[in-house]
Amino acid sequence: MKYGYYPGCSLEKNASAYHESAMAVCAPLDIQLQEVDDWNCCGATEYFSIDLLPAFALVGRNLAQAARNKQSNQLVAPCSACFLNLKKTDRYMADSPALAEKVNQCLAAGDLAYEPGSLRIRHLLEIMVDDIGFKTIGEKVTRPLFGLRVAPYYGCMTVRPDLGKSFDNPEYPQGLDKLMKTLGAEVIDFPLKAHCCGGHMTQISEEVAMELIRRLLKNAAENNADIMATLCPMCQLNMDAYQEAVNKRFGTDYHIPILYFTQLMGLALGLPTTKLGFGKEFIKAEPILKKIRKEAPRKRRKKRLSKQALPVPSMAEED
Amino acid sequence: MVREKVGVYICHCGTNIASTVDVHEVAAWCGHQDHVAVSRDYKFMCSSLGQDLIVADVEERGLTRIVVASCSPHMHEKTFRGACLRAGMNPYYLEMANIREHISWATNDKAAATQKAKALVKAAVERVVHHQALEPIPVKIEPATLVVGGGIAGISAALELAEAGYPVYLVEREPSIGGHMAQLDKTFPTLDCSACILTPKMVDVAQHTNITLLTYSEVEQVSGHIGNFQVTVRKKARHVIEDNCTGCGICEEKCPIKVVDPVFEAGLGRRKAIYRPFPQAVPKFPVIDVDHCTYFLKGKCKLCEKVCLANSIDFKQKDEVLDLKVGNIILATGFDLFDVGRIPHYGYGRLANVFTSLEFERMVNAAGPTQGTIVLRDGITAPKSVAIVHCVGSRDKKYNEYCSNVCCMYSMKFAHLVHERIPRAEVYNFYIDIRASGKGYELFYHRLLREGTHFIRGRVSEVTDAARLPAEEGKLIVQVEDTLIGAQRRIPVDMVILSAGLEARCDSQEVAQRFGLGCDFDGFFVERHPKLDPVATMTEGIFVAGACQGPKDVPTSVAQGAAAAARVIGSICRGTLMLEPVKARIHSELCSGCKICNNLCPYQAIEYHSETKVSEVATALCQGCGTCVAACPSAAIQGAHFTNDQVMAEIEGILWDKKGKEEEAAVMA
Amino acid sequence: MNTRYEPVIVGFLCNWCSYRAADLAGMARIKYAPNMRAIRVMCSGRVDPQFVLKAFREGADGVMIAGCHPGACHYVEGNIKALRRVTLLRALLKQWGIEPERTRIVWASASEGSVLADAVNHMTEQLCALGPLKWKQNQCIGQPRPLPVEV
Amino acid sequence: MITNVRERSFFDEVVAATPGVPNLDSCLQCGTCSGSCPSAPDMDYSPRALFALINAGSEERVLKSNAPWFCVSCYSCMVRCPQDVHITDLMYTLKRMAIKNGYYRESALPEAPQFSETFIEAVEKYGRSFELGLFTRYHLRLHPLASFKMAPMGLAMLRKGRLNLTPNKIKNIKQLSAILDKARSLGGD
Repeated sequence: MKYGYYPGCSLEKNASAYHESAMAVCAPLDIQLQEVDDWNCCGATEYFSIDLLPAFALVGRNLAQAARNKQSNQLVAPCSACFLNLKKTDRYMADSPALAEKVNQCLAAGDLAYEPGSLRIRHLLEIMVDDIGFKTIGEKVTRPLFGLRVAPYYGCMTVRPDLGKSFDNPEYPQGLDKLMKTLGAEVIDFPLKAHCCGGHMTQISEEVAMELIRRLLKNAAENNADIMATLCPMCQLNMDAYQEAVNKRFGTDYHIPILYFTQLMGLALGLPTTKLGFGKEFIKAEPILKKIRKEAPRKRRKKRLSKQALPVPSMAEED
Repeated sequence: MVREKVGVYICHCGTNIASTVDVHEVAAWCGHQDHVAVSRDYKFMCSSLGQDLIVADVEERGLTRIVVASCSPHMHEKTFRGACLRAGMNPYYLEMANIREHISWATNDKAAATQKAKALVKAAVERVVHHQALEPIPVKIEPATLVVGGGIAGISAALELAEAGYPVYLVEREPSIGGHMAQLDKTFPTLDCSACILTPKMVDVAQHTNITLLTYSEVEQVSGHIGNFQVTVRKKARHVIEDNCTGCGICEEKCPIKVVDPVFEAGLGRRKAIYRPFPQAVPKFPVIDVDHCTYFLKGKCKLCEKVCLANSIDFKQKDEVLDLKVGNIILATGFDLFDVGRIPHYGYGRLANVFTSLEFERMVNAAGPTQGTIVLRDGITAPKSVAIVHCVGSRDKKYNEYCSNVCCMYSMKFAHLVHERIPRAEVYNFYIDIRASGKGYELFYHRLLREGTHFIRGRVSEVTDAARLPAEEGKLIVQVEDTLIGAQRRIPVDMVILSAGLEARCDSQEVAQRFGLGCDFDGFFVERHPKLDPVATMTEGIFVAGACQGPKDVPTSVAQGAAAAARVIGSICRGTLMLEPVKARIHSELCSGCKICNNLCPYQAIEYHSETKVSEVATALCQGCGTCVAACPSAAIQGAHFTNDQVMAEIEGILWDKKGKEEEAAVMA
Repeated sequence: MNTRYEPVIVGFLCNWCSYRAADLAGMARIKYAPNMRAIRVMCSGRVDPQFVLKAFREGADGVMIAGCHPGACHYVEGNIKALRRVTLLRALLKQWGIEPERTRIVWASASEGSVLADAVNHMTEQLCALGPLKWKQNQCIGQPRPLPVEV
Repeated sequence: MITNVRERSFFDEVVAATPGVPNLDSCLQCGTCSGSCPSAPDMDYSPRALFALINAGSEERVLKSNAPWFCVSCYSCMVRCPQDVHITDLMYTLKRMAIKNGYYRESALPEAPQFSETFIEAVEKYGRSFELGLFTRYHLRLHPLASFKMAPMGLAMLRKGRLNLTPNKIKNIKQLSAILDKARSLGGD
């Protein structure tokens, strides 16, 4: 399957592990990512704070460039902020003809045009979950992640806001959980899986950011997670690069490697770690990966309820 | 055509119409129009003075047709037809122009409003000269009534009717009547025991000779019309012979299969595979749950049959289909509780000690799974702190935008019950607004304030087990903005109760269609008028009562049940009812016998006579939709009061200011 | 006199749903374009194609037929019959030079005052954009010919 | 609709400067947004309180508030809001208005806009973001001392190969500039 691909600035260097591993896993899954020609920054969360129309125009240029790809009308973004900016601009232009016209006036200054709705903006995780599917991925798994306890971490902008309809539940998403289970990992029920990592607050108010990062690490550690799987460069950076700072500040001792979900997919698909960008993380993943077992762990028996215990409701499976 | 003398009356409706439509101008202009003999405007046409104006003009000026331009015909057509009748005129010589709802209330543009008013009045004048004298059609009212739903609203309606001496069929889907009220422990604000006030009424229903109780039954089909409905009811097989069963309960006691009861116990308790929902169930006969009974699943067991001394177990029993004839129908089908799992950040299903309100009702019920003790999911530990979350699924555009009406009050009742049973427990109520508008409700709120309940104004953002501070470890944390101090708070508690809203029954659309009713956007049945006719529906002879019409509490449901019964009794007492003579008729001399109309009629009211080679409408079956009239290729079918002549004239009138312009435009272009 | 072109829409509203929706729009004081003039019929299924032709002949710029939602018709499925007729009729009208947008079918239940109001606003805008009826120029086959006269 | 009952002009301005229909007029003051906000404890006014102030026409207090600058764009408020108020979008609007009116300087978080500005300077110049440049310029500009604290982190990033020493530039930067110039000339709203 062919898709347009918008890597975004982070994946060029800071999150190159994400880019490398994404490329590596796409090949065996028959996903062809065609990079948008001469794309520019999406403006992250910053441009909208300064100037509205230029912010839309900035994203508009990317959409216009991407729409020139005649082989696919789908545009994949692995970075959550990029994904949201692309999706939001397309959606707001579609909802407001006046805005669409203005953005197109701007684009015309660069001999470009974009018709809202002509691209379908998708996140890389969404492609894996909805297009490729757990069944296909499961069949390709050669080195299951048995024994590895993974905290699936979605962060914010992939599932929120649910502009019309998000591809997963905006409060309690399931896609990454199921994907990790497909890889053989043991997935913890991570209560903070869609809570905020602090975003750019690390730069603006360290105090705020550190507390947000601490909460996530604490909660993951309490649930005995070995590693955390992320799908956003910002989340990865904050929790990885600042983990030591958090330990210092709060007197804690967290050592939770923060990996991109594509890195874990690559591992399970039997790809060499050298092709998956391992080694760039601050909290070393290597020691933890030794925990991976050859055998599937025995299923724990459900605890029998005591005689007095009341029936426990179960969460409805969303399908 | 004889020249008709039309009287036109433009109503000001106080300032409702007059402030937007230039009523004097319309009346003056109208005076110069064809057919119009009298044209007046008046403050309130619906007042007796206004009506007298019509009567006097008919008598003095010999008017033959009347046009009233005022509100919607749905509001006052009856009123003005009455005036015509008093003036000695056939009431169908009246036509109304709706210049209030459709004009003055819908625009602020005075010029456009006045222009549109002229068009509607002109249309009415042109139409009314083609009106024909019609006579209402009398129908006999069958004295039996069908009540659907055996909750408190249905029970009230059934008892009122039965007491008045009329036969009632009470149909209930579940094995017992009682509805949601039977699940409750206490009722707000007086805290009387729900069972104590409800069960005597349930027994009355069972014993009343005028009531035929059909539980574990559902209405499958309804046809006919007011006075004469034919209803098909499926009585599902109980697998228990009611004539033999003494209700001793030994079968239930010995049955080896125990399953969670999602209906009566709201998932908090269990029942057997042969069961009565609760000990005071009416009727007292159990039913076999064939989805769980070992005999039905595996072909053996039959323990119940062995222990039953009255030989009342019948594994081969089949569903029974009954045909009923009733004159009126009361729907009291109740509500469903909002599914709190739809809000994942409140943790229901993930966090064991988050409960729904109905689970908590069962928990505090002395006859419930915990015999009334308030405990956590482990069944042993009493909570030291309880959070009650208001507005779960209510007042939210994503779920239900309306206020569910009863949650504030039952939440406060819960708070009181916690205080009563666990004296030192801390109880928090998280609310947006406290709505305590019923009789005695506000006082109950004040009482709770004095009992020490913490009221925190803020809609709960999330319920989580992710602790941040040591004090939060092992607790459920309720995160909320305390809007009165403007600060975010995290309150650790042992138990969370989600005060779920009330929703229309999941199948309310289907039911509405079966009975020919409308549903509002939220799925509740639509009443005829929200203020003046709250229990009648758009369909004559079908009434609604209780929460199927919108969320409501016990007193209001009881009142509505009684009100619906009173309306039905009124129609039974009259014995006959006059129906609108809006019916189709086929002129046999014009009919070509093509039979196109035969299959179009949704009521199979048109029959083809092969001897005469023409079709004929059975007036009793015709409902007057006019579909056949529109389809007849030889214009042989006439729809009374909506004839082609009348509608064509109306179209001409309504476009009086456009005719000719179109040619102009064509020339210009 | 108003210089703006104000189209007139003849609205055939069914007695049970859409006429009441219009009543409700008024009761809720929803303000919408005053361009629709309503004629009450018992059911949208009563709308004879002749009525629509007649309205255009008398100078209407557009015709709106409004009924209950599919599945919610007071007379089982009169609205579906109306839908079938209108679909055919629009195709025919096109041949006489009357743009299909000028004939619209709308579903509005008795509780959907705003739906009806929105539909009227929308159609008014559309008709403003189309301008006055120019069916003589727009005819797509042969010489101009008058609209068929009623039977 | 304009009513005479309360001062609406500031309210209207805020709404007009927000893309789409932000539904601010539907706010119930229930506090779901502020309860959900990860940085609410650090804000001088909670988002809900800000909306009440906007409604009251309290322009200065709103635009001097640090709340919008603490917004991390997590959108939790927005998906939970029972009235579908576009809270995050409104926060962006307030940031833009505060910059335009210069009020942000008096807020408790005056450096926040400069972070955004430094970020977009690079974007406008190169077409891509430039993290090393961003961190050094931003921190040198505002906290020359703190940049020493940040330095080890930067070095570690460099060592890990996660930081570019020179910015990446897009090929057709002229085209991008033309587009952005046009956008600025058409006005932000």
